[in-house]
Amino acid sequence: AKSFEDVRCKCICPPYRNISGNVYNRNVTQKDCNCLHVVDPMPVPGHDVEAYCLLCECKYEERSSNTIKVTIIIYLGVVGALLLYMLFLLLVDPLIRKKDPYTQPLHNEEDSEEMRPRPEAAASRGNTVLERVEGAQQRWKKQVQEQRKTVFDRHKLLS
Amino acid sequence: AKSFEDVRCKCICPPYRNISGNVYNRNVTQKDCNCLHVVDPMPVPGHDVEAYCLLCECKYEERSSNTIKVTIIIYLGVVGALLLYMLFLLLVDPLIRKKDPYTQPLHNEEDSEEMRPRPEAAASRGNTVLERVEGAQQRWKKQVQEQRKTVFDRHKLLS
Amino acid sequence: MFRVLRTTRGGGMETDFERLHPRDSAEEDDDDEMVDIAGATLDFSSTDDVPPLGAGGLDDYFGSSSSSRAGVTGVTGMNGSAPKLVDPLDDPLPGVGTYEDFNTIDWVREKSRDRDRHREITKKSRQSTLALLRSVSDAFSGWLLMLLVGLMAGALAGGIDIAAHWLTDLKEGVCLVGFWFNHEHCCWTSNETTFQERDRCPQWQTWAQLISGQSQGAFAYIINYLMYLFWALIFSLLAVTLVRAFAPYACGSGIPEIKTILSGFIIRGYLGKWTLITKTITLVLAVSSGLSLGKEGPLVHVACCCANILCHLFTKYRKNEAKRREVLSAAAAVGVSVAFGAPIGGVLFSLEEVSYYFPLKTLWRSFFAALVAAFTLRSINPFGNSRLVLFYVEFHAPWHLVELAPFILLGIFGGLWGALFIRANIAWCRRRKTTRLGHYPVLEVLVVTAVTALIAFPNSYTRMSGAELISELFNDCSLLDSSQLCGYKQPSMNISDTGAGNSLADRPAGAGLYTALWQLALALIFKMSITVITFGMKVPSGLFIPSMAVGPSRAGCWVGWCSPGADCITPGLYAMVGAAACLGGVTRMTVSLVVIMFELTGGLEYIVPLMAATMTSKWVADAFGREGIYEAHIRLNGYPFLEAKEEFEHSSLAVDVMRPRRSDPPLAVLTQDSMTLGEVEALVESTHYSGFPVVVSQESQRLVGFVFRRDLLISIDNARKRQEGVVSASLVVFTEHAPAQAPEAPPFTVTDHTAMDITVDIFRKLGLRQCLVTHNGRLLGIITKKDILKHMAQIANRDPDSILFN
Amino acid sequence: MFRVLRTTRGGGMETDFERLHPRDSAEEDDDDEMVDIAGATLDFSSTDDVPPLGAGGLDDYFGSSSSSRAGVTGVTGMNGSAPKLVDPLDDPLPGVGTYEDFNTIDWVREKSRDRDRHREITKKSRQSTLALLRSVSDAFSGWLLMLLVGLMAGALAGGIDIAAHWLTDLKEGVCLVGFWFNHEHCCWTSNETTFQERDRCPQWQTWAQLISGQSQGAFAYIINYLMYLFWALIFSLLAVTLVRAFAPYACGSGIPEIKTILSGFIIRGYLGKWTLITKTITLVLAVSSGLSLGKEGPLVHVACCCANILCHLFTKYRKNEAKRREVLSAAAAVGVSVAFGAPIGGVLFSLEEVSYYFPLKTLWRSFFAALVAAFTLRSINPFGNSRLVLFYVEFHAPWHLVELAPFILLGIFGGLWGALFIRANIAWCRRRKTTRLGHYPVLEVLVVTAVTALIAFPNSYTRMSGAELISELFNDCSLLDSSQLCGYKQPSMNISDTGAGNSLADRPAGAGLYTALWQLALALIFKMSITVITFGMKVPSGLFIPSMAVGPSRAGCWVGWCSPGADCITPGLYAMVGAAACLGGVTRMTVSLVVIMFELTGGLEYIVPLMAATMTSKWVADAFGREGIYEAHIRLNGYPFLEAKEEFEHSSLAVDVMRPRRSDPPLAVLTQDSMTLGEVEALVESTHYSGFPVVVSQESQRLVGFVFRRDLLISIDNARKRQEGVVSASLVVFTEHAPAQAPEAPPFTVTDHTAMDITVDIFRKLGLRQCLVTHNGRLLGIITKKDILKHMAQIANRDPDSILFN
Repeated sequence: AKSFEDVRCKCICPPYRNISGNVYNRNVTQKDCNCLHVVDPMPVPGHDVEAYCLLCECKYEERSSNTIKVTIIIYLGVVGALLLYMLFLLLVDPLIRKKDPYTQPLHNEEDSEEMRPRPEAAASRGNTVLERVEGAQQRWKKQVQEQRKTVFDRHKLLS
Repeated sequence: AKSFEDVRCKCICPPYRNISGNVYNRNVTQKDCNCLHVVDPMPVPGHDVEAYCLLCECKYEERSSNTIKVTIIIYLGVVGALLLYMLFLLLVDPLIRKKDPYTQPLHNEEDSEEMRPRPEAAASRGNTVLERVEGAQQRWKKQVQEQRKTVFDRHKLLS
Repeated sequence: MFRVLRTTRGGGMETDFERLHPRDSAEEDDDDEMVDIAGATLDFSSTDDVPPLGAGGLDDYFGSSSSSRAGVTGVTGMNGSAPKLVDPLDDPLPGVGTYEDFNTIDWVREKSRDRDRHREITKKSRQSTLALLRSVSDAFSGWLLMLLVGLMAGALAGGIDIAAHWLTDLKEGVCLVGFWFNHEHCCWTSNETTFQERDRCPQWQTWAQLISGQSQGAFAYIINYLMYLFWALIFSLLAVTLVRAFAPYACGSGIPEIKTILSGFIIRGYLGKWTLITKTITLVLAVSSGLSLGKEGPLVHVACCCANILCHLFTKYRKNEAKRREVLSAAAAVGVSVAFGAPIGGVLFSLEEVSYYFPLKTLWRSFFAALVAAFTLRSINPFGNSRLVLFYVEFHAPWHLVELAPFILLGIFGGLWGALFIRANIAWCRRRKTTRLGHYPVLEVLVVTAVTALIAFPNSYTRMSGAELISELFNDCSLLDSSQLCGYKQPSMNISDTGAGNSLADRPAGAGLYTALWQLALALIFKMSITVITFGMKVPSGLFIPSMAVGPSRAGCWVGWCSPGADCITPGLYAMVGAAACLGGVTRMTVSLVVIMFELTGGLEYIVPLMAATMTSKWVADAFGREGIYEAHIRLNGYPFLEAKEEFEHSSLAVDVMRPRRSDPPLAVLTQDSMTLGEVEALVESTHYSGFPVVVSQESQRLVGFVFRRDLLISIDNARKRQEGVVSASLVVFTEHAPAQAPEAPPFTVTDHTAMDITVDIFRKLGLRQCLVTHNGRLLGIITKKDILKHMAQIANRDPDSILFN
Repeated sequence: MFRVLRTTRGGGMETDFERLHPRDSAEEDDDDEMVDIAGATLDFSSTDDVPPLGAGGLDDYFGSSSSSRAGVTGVTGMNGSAPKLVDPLDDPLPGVGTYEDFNTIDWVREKSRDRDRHREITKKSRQSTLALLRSVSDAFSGWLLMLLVGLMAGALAGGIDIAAHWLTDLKEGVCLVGFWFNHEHCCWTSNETTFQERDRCPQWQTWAQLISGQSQGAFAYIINYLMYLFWALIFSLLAVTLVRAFAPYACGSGIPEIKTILSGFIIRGYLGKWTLITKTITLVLAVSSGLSLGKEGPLVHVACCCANILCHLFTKYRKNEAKRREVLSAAAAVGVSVAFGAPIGGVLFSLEEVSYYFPLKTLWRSFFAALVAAFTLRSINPFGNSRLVLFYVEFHAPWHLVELAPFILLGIFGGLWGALFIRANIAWCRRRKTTRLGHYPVLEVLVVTAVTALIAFPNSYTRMSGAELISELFNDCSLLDSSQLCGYKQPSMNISDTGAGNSLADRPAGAGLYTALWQLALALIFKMSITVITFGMKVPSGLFIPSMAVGPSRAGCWVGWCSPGADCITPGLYAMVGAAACLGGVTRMTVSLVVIMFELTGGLEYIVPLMAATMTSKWVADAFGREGIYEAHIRLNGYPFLEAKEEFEHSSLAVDVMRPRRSDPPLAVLTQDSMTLGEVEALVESTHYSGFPVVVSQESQRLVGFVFRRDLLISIDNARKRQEGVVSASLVVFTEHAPAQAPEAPPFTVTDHTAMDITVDIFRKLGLRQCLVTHNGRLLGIITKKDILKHMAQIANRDPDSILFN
């Protein structure tokens, strides 16, 4: 979308005598946004122009089509990324993490506050960045699980 | 002031071409308050009327001259009454109240809170309405004296 | 915490406490003298009518006859079934639970008293239909009161507007078709007005015309000048004389005092009927005399007087200081609402600037009252243009982001001016307070009026009233305007402009404009200096209008000089922003100021410029001194006001502030059940404290409660008078109150190591009057509001003895 | 009140408290997991770096290593010179002074901690230029944070507006010139639009046109219908799945939870980064799916998330729960500001509806933030018309005093609807919470979406989004409008009307109008019923728009049916008043609602009708139940929220509410200096209280202070780990803290005979978590916030066990 498409002057002229209502739309500067400049094939003879123009309402409007474009694309991107990550968590992750399948049900069974933090602490003491990210992810997953249990299953909050 | 004088439609027309600015003032209803009705000797020829009228600004205004009259008269009345009362207090009252001139200076000397209320109490226990009013007036005078001392002489408050 | 005086030995004795009574009964709960005449029957005899209740004989009789809604004396311990029968709506022991003049109320006690009363009404409402009706009417009495306050304040404001307008124009001339018309209304229907001189019509005669028949020329000018001076002097003389004669409390702006009153201080008569009448009358005179003062601040005082007087109609508010202050908070909003035609701004002003205790209920009610008042004022229509204020404007000009820089500059100027003004005015007021200058208030007013009138008349911008000046400056020069400030050369119109409306573009400044700007600059300097000495004189004087007038004058000059060529600049907008900046610098209002200006213009677009200027102004002004003009005046007068905006920074502890200090003698305490009446009286006589803690015994110092001196005196006196067998050797027993009579506020305690910032917070939020200090459960000392204020003054290197009141 | 653990005998022992630590350090002060990675170095080793200070050997070392800004352990007695050397800005003992999830904070402690910190910075700033700079930046960090919050929330709101618009139109068709354009922007430059069908242009293709090539006819209709249904299902499925997968806390409106959080509750992760992302994304999906929900409430949540995340950038706010809540209060104002384009209304909303602790400083800051956000949103210009909301209107039609009657009728309807809605919605939510219905949240959302879509599509008033519907109904039918609702017969114009502008007078209603009114009536019924079950589903769902839509629908119908002949009636005004009434009935907002509507219309004239309707609505609704929808949801969920608006009416005393009750075992207390570590541990282990009072001795019961369980555990654990010679037999000594380390909140006490209304007031105003009850200086019991809430529930005949959290 080119820049000149981002402004418009829209004049709405209601029915007048035998002329039906009309919408005029032109790309002019704010200064020129008035009936005389925008209503181009003037439907009335010269002496009626004033009266006709008084009825018309002209509005100068601006937009940024780039903002719209960027917003929509970012939005779609984020939705897509989230969907992919969700699929990853649902399908791929369990396959990778088969090594410690026993902690999962245990945490599902009891969620006493004292029992939870141990893996977090272990993770946060990891040395490489990767391990830390890993740890953070684990912790986050625990948190979400907890939240899901609170909100969706036990209806303790937010119901 | 008659009622029809309480509305006006005032049109201010700025200079236009060779016609100097003008103020038009007519007593019409709100509905008719527009350039076409108010600007009576139209200074421009027919085809220019629209353009001229567009420049004019017409305002419909209402007032209540009775409200104004009543307000001013009440105001003057109150001011007059206050002035008279003040004169009375200054000139006549001391003459009437010569019988107990000794309490006055005493109260001026000391204004301990315990000493003051005795006359009030005596007054408020008066039997006739007149005596009560008298007592109230006395009490009020004491209060004002107190206030005057606080504000004007000792500058304790409101300075 | 309650007490019962239990006599152990017989024998009557005359005491000298009797003299306390009449005054107490008269001043029981009215801020004014109006009720006294009607209420004179409410004396002690009423308590005699209460029949002896319960089976406890003398003790119980004494207990019940003095058990009361005011909650001073209760009955022993927990077996409080007998006093339950006493109707708490009956007249309480008069004077108990009330306060002396220039004292601070105890918010907790007042509020709990109100809740108690409410509970009683609710309980009763289940019993009979009449009581139910009464409870409903009680619940709606708050709204009714608000309605009445709104109506009364709106009507008064309308009257003040009309009268002030008329009196102001009276300085200039008189209307022949009806002396009660002001200049504008005189020419209302006239067709003789012209485009250039819109105000001139044959019906309106200047004094020169009337006296000499000439309307032009030097002679006419001199006559007009002299008449202007004459009327100004007459008006100001009248104003100051009336204030002096009838209500000295009516002078000044009133806002500092109302702030203090709302925080719990008591100034009897400050919001009374005479103050109202005098303030209303003299305000008009003072404004009309041409002094550099406005009617906006005093209108707040007027509205509060209305509210206070109307409070007397409703028991709920008459008898409760805390409830009444809720109404007064709303009344402050009403005052601003009618002063500026800004109901929302008024509510925010009350919330931000004036009020101390502002619960949500009050928010809603003050909004209602402010709207009613604005509606009333509009229906009175004092200006004949359906606007509530003279300087209402409706802008639609856009502004550019670049213009924020000048707006911020205006803010800096406003802040500087505000700081300067506060310093100068406070210095002047201090001089007036302490030197011989203050001994001639009438002369001072007359001299200032004369100087003002002499200087003001030649300059058309000072000759007009402040509000008119602001209105003129706010005006967005359109083609329709004939003002000198809009003296651009008139362009020739072409037909293509019809659609786009009138534009200011490409109109070079005319010669008249420069003259106008010179005049404006002189007016600015004059206004700035004269306002400093005017504010604080002994006439009703508001500060809003003069402060606001300084701003646009400055802005006007600035715009005029610096950029006569720039097309897109809207002088009116600059004037408005300048007004906001100056007002902000002087009063340190923020949100409320922006909202008031927003309501004056009705355009959301200008909020950002206004806010930029106000914020800059406040910051700049704060750099020179944290206090706004009202706080400065509060401090100057030494009112007991605990500012809610400032944080307590110092790291002192409660033990550092409390009394007794280390070197002082120990705290005067009463013991629970081991002191005789004579000992109690001796203790009370020998000290001047306003209250005494009660402990279990002198040895253990374990706190039981707190007794107010006033309540104690009244109760002792009552016991002496009413009861047989009370002698000096009688034992005085203080007991915990029974559950049914809960109104007494509990003694608040903090531990000795509590940081003072927390203590100050507690004082502010709960509205305490005093707080006891304990250590491990033992009583150590007491902290009063005055102690805190003194401590704060000490920290700020000020004289702690400047705090005068409790 | 602090304690020192002083060891008297040697010997180390393994304790099982170690497991507490890692969690505490990880959760120390962030509401989110974001800092953990970066802050993982902030573990226990840091406290080891503090060198031994002072000369007191073991005792002092222990004292200083655990003396901290968080203020849990201090050094003995008054000789606190050594710990002064410990830099309070260093890392505190991790976990001490923090709170567990689903717990309530202690406002006094947090605030005094902040003041302490501030004092420290001020003190330091006198020492070096760097420290001075730091102090300045610290002072301005609040404003900077506000600016950032405003910018971020404004940008997010703009994005949400654009995306929601586009997705909503995607249900209908797609733009050929750029898929990212919505319907309106697709036809932005088109000249093919006509007066009757302003939206139709060739660039925009409905699905029917794309698929079948037809734009009219039954087949095209069915295709469009199916596509509408399809997209709606897809969107809602996506929304509920994403919420479930990434942030279950993102569902619902969020306002009840934010109210609770602002009152001091802690829900970790509720305002975190993932919640923000998920809520932003799914909000757009939910709104676009055509469900009867709005984006306004969730925008408040979004703004609060922004504020919370940005708080992490500033130490001042990251580490202090009370300060953070100040920011969150401002963020709530920002949310409403961007939702309605009403900065002042937003601030008042925050003040009236959401906030708990709202000092004046916050008022000003939230106003600033709200303005910045509105400004940002406007510069994004999501609707392309320089308006912040779709349904902005600018009325100028006057109204007559007689019309107050219909306005009040609208208010009554609004109140009835509000009360009904709250009952129905709460009943439904309770059913969802307790029965099997709640086990299928995804299915529920899908079914409701399907039903909504199926019913909504045929009716043009339900097919459009809520905001569009409101916009359509608010529209003041002028001659320029082509809406069906404005389907009056077009009159013939004559030249005399040019001056007076367009008037609606004498235009009879056309046939189209009646069709429109039928549709509107059906839409009303549908909206009313579907909203009840929609609000509370597991997708982000706001209530403002649906409530508002009900109002104008009703009003529209009413105006349409009852008075098609009346000339002077402005349907738009009625719609607006109706919207205000319904919203007021549901949320019980008052002033803020009127101000929001006022800002939407920009006309002060309509304040009186709006207020009349809102007030009536609130009164009528209050007659059926005192709670607004948010309070009802808070109660449904059992959050620990002490309503500030309601007065405590009952006449109970502190002794009736406190624990232990008469039949209970005595209160678990610690003694000042006579308990061993083992005894303390045993006491802590055997109870579940969140804190313990400390007394001088078991016999005297004289109160010394209060210790939080969490702090106690952490300190004991720390002592066990760090210090040699700590065994179970070691003596634990609790001492008063030294003056230099004042941050611990003092134990608040009330006497046993204090009325509960006063106690509740103290809890509310000071933000207490617990309060100790004494009698004559002896400790009797304890009252916690939960106790009060349970007591209040009991008085109101509700189940006291519904209060779930501390």
